[in-house]
Amino acid sequence: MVSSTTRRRLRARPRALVAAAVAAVAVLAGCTAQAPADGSSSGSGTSGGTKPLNVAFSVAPTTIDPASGCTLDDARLTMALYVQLLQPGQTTDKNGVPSVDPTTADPYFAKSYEVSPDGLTYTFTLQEGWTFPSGTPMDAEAVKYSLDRTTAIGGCGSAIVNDLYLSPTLIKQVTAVDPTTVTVQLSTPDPDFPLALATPAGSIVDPSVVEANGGITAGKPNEWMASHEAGSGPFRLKSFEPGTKAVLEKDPNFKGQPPASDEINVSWVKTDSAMLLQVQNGELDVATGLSKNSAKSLEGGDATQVIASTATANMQMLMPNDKAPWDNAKVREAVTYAIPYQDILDNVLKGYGQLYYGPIPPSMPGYDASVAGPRTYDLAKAKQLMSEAGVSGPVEVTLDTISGDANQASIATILQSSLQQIGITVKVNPLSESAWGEAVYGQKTQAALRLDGPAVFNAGYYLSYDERCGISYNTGVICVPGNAALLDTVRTSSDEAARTQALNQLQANWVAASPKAILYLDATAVAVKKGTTYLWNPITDMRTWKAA
Amino acid sequence: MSTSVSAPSDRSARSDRSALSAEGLRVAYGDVEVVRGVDLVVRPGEKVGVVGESGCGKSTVALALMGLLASGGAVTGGVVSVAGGRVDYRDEKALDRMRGSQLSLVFQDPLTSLDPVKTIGSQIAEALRRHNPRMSRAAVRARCAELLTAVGVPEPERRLRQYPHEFSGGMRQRALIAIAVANDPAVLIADEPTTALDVTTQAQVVELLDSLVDRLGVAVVLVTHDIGLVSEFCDRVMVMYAGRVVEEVPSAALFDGAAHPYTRALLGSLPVPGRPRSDDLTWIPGAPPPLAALPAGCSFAPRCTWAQPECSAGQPPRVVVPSPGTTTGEVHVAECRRALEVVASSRSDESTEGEPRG
Amino acid sequence: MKGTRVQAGTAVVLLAVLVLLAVAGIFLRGTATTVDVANALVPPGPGHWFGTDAQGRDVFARVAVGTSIALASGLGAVAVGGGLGLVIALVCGLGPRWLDAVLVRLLDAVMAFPALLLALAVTMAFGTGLLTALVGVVVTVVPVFARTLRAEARRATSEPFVQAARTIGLSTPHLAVRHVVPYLGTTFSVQTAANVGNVILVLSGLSFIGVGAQPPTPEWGAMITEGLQNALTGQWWIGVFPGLALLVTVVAVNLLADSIPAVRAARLARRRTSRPRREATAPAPVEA
Amino acid sequence: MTITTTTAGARPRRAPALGGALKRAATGLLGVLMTLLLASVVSFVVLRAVPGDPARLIVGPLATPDVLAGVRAQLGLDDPLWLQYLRYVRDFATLQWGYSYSNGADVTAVMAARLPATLELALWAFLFAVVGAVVVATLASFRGGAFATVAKVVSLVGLGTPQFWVALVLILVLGSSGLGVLPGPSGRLTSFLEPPAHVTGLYTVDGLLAGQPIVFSDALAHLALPAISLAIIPGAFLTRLLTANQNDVARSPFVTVVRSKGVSRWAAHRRHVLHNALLPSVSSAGLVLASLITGSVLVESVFNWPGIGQVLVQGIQRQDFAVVQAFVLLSAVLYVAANTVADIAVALLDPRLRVRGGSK
Amino acid sequence: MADETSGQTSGQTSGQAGAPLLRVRDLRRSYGGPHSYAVLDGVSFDVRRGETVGVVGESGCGKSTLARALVRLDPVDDGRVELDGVDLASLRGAALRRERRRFQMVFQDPFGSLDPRMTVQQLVEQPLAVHGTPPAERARLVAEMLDDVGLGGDFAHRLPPALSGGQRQRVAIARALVLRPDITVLDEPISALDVSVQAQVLTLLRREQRHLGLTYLFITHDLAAAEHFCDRVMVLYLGRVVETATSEELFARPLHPYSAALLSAAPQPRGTRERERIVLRGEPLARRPETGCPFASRCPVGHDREVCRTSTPVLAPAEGALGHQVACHFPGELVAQPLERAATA
Repeated sequence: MVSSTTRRRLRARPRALVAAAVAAVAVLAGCTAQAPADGSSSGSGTSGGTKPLNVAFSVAPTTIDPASGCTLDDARLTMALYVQLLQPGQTTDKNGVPSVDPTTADPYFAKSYEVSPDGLTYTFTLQEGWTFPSGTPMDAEAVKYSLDRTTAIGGCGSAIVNDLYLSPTLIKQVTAVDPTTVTVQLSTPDPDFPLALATPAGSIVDPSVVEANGGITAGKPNEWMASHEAGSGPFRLKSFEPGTKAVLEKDPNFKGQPPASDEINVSWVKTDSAMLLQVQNGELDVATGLSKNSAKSLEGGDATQVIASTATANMQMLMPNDKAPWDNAKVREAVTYAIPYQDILDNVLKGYGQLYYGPIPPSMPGYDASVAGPRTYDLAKAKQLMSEAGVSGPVEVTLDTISGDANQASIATILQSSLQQIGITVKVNPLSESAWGEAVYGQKTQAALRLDGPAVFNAGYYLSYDERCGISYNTGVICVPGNAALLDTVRTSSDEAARTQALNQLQANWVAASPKAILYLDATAVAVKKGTTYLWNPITDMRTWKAA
Repeated sequence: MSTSVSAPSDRSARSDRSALSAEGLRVAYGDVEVVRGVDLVVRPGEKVGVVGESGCGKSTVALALMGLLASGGAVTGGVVSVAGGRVDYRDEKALDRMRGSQLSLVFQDPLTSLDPVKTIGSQIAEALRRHNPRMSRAAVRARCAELLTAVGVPEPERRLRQYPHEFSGGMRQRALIAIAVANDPAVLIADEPTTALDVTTQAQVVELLDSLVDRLGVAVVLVTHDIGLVSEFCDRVMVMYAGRVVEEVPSAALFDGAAHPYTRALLGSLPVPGRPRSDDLTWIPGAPPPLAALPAGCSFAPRCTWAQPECSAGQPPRVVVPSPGTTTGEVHVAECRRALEVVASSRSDESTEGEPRG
Repeated sequence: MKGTRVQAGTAVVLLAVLVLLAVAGIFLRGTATTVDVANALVPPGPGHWFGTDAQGRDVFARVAVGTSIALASGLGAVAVGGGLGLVIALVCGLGPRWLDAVLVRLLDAVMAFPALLLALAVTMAFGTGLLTALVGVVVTVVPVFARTLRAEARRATSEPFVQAARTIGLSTPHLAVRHVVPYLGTTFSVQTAANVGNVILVLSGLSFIGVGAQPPTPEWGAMITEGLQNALTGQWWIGVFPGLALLVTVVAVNLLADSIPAVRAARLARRRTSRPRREATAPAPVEA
Repeated sequence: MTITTTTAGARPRRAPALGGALKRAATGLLGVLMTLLLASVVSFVVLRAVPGDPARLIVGPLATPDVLAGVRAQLGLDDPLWLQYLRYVRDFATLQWGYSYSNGADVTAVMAARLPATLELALWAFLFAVVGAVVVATLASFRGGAFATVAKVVSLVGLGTPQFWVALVLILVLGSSGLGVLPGPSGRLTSFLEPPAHVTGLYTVDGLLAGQPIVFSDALAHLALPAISLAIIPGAFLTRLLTANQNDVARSPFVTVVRSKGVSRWAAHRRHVLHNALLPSVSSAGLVLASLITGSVLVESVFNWPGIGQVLVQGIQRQDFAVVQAFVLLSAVLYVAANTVADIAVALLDPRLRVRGGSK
Repeated sequence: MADETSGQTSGQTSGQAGAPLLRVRDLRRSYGGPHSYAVLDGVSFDVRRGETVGVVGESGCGKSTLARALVRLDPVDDGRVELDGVDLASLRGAALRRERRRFQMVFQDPFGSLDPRMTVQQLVEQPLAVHGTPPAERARLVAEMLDDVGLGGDFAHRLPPALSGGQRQRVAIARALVLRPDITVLDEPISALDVSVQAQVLTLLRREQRHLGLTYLFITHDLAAAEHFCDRVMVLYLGRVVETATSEELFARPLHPYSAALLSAAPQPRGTRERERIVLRGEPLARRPETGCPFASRCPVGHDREVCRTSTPVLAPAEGALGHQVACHFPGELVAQPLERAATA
């Protein structure tokens, strides 16, 4: 979503997948959400025979199985094809423009839910009378089947729906009490669990279809499901050519809120220029994944508007703190002052981004602007820090990037020439995605560029990686003293103030240690044909989209 | 024994009843003149041989007459008449009409002279249809079969449907002759027609040509390097050297009465059957001059044992040689100022004229 | 003849320009990777002849460095591949028949892959990058050389002069070195020139699909890929100039390859005409 | 006396027709098998030698070690290599080309879905190349002079053309951002048009079959630029080949013989030279196909053409080796098949090779 | 056969009777795998020291195959080739290469048989170098040899492309003869040359033979040249020797119908033809029939005779001249009818 060729795969961390943000820890603590499932404020008429909506994305899904999908790209169709127990909430800004509020979870297939006082048992009350297209009733058994399946497969879906508690898994047991009642028992209290359920990973699948097509094999993705739907959602998959296109057709039998469009043509356009051309030709209503350069060129056009939405993904340079020269904090700090942030933002991102410096992006609740403001480009200070660091002789660093990622290539080039100024010679080492993954997640890399975002949109989830010392997910090998204890408070405390304070302290500690270089917070530029009803959502949700 | 230059009027008089006549034919490839003024007259039913070593221009004469010089080559001078009509080598359409109907060609290599992917029948028919567009399909087929039979190919109906690769070398040459005589041409130009064939096959083809002359009255120009063949087959022999005809002699008089030192030397180098083995062969020293840089005067002078200083001074005269073998109307002309002396010496001493050094 | 001279002349002039460019590239190595984001996407003009790319790097400098990369890698890969191919060809041409049969089958099988795909397969097996792409390309070059040179070597063995050399008692290795290898000379040089072009094309193709040279290496294929990003937003120069350089290079070496046999023949003819002989009489192709 | 008596006469004439045909078939089959064997080894080695664990790629990065081990066992990755290889060959032969994790579908299904697009592109490119080459080469050979020079320049430049770059230039010049003559890289059809009813999968053909001239013309307009980009190299190659062939044939004595019958130069060229020159070029079908395959890999991604070339590039970028090896192996199979078909075609078309009984 | 021919060599032969220099026995060679057919079908003959033996026949008769087999350019399927008692057919590797200096060959094609990149000097010197002659002696021998063939001085440093056909063939002869081989196979040495040069090459060969006491096997299709140049002639037809005799004998009195036809078919200058031309039916077959006389199908004598088609005649002494052998059931039956001599005044 950052560039046409960028593909962010979830490795040790489900990044940028589910953006169910939590505004404040307190909001959710022990609460019971029961807002009506009205949700849609797009106000689109669903009168018969709407124009088909033409949508293009830059990166095709590797699977459309919600239990296996790891990336935003994998989840493009999920919200259209499947229902979940809960869905991200919506708000309306002061101008009346609706937007998604990923910090809340609204009812969807679950009309309501209750949490036991110990926070370990969630009881969901389901909608009645819903059925799968196959005729199988959509009931508690189906929910149990779906959640169990996701956990059993053990892929990305499991990690997300379990809010990254994997051993033991967060979901201890799912019980179908009666057709409309499901209880989920957790192995540890987790106030963010509803947010995890409001992700594609929490999708409900038709057990009869799954069983007819390979069933569940523990630890093994279902290959049939990767290219077929067993859905419960408002759209049916009329046709699907993996990697090329899909046609979604409104399911007239869907019992929930009907979608705005009758038919959606989804195509995957790998080539940026091709997508740009299609937008220019007016062939597309919504185009997601244009390069910043292409998006910029569309701005101010008569037919198209570019909607830039701040995402949660940030571009960072990993400086594994255990490896030379990064074991010297002064060197790390020097690097953070030697990067021409504004140049990168202006030239590489064409302004589609935001600068900051801290462990939590500004778009996430808990961000403390007073400590985590952007670093300034200060070459003199950087050089000063280098000399204070006492590093002698030329420093050589190999920077791993993902081959074929134009943005990374650009940034690497800029870093190369910037860091040269403070005596660090950067050798750019473009790797294939899997090789890059092995280097980064295997904690072998000396330096790497990485576009990173949280799967579940809250600070506790997001910080679980970097602020715990010595765990394998901690790709930056960051160990800021005291932060681990602060994180425990953030994740488990039910005291809002304590959480806020801990979070602020954590950010301050982090910024002082300069454990990695944060280059920018990415903004997604979506080209939308004027007049199209479009609602941005971190996870693509086409239910409200409608052609002009 | 009078020396006289043959008058042009003689030749024009003769050309009236000639099947083919060329006067002062000149051919050049780029700047290099490879045929330098060749006169050739062929009467109906006559067999004329053109002999010479490789590079003398004899094949070029054949192709030039047909108007089929390879690219880069052009007729630069001379007047050619076929069956009384003058040929304009710039008029492609007229040439196309002439070729195959009045003037035909039989080529050296029967292996490559037929289109390998077309049947023999269609290749003969092509010649017929070209000049008889209104001929019916059946008539064409019948005529093709007739032609094949005429050139001695058995089972013509089956053979017509076959492809060249299914024919042996001799058979292909017969098919080519059938193509050449399909439209009863006045003159058949045969360019080394037997060179690629074995001796016994060669004999067959020669017999065939002989019989065609007898039966059809076609005139034949036989271009070859084989003096034995020419002298046996032809009525008249033109010996070419460096792009010119140096001697024109009735074949009966060739062996004993050749008047040009080149002809004599050529004959002297032939191991003639019955010639005693103790009798060493003679040869011509040196090599033919490059056509791009011919010596002044007689081109053969530098290699000639008879050469005198004046030979290099100017073009040698055409000398009419009275020969005992000549009958009325036959001409013996040699382009050598000492032609008569040469003839005289050969008469007096059969074997040891102009002994070259070893 | 005249056409050949013009052709060879054009090839030499083009190659000379390219070599100059390549030499310039050696000095411009620094400039080619110097980022100047303030001057990004400047159109071609006096300051930047070929404009600048998205990072403000000078496209001319990058094309120049790309020239040295292309020429060096093209020649290098062909030298290695051609050498190996020559050895195989000699083994095939002069060795035992069964070995020839086996090797030819093997070569044929390798040649069943389009060069780009074979290079791709090999490159992927060794990991992406210019060096591994070169290995991949060498693999594709070997059978091309081996196959053509083998045919020539076989022809050589049936040439009377090689047979004559055998009848005087020359051993096979001597025969190979003294007579067969020189005989292969023309073919080898033609193949070399022709394959340099192919190799450069395949290398850029590999870079284009992302397994060859990686950015920021100023390899032409990689640059065209980068240029493609900006093609429709108006910055045509980023991709067009490297492609043009690539085209000119390949055409130049192909031209050269094309003229080698004719030039050789002409030289031979000149040598003959210097001492007038019968063979030199005239361009009379119709004579027997 | 220059009767050329070489050993040629002593060389065996053609063996009896049936035996010869059998032997040729046997040799051909052996070659095909060898090629396929090697192709399978190469693609197998590629799969196994590439860094990265296929099992890891399939289950995703978050899988636990047990899950990973399970998939490994299931894929047979723990078996000895030769066993894996045999299984792989069997799977390929039975069209089980594995699972493309990057497409979330079986490789066979992906290829089958994408093949028509590539076929259509290749078909038109082939048409453009052949027609263009025949016209240019015939003009060059027949007219010579400036035509020959132009043909030579065209073929030389064409052979040196990076297809993906030409694609770019064509888009810039002819595409909607340039002269606007033809649509740019926007797939096979304008998006508001429905693809025609699926018969062959080729939109141009299906469009005609369905009686939708608009679909046909739109599909053709979309095809034009990629097909031209793709046609340039094979077209240049064929131009060169055909020019050389025609020049060679035009020099053969039989053409002089044909002319000596009184046939005009053009008729002789058309009936005899062109015919003879075209025959041997049929056997270069394999090379043309190879260049079309290569071209499709390079051109499809520029034009966003949903063919198998694009799948390959994407497979490479995502390290989806099932796709890569299937493509590599498939292209080798296609190459071999094309060569075999070409051989058969030449044998049928060329009377010299045609098997005939009892001719002698 | 050997016994009958002994002492039959012409007067030029040094009279060392006894074992012949070259004994070829039952030489066989087949082409083409499963459908192979014999190109040489049991060829046996002797060559005495100092003599010139001609092998004549049309294309496909096996004469070139014979030449190549004798100098071991092609393998031999069966049979013996003894040169002074050493069986060349069984030699291999280094032993064969050592022996090669004793048998040399001059090829048909003077344009192809010289490496165009070697000077005349190098070409003629190479055989000596290969066989280990010291450099000083080499230079002397080469200079001598080149003088002998008339290519002294300036020629030594020329490259073959700068030479004419005749000159090249002389270089080829010099290269073969510089080793002083026991036997030299001349494979159509003059057929690619112009008439006026042929005589020069033949004369040179004959002079060198006298000078160095050489032995030649002369392969040719040119009957006149064979008659002129050879002491003894063998006629080959489809891989078999059908007739052999001294050249005077053979050309005066051919006994085999094929020989007779061959001689009569050769073009003869008007006035020299003495016999009616015999025109054979059909053309030479590519391969021998399974049974009977290989010539039967074309033979004017044997075409309709049962015995000719069922039984293969063997080479046997003929009546008349000693050493005249013929393989025919009806030798001498076909004799070209004498022609009335053309009137020459």
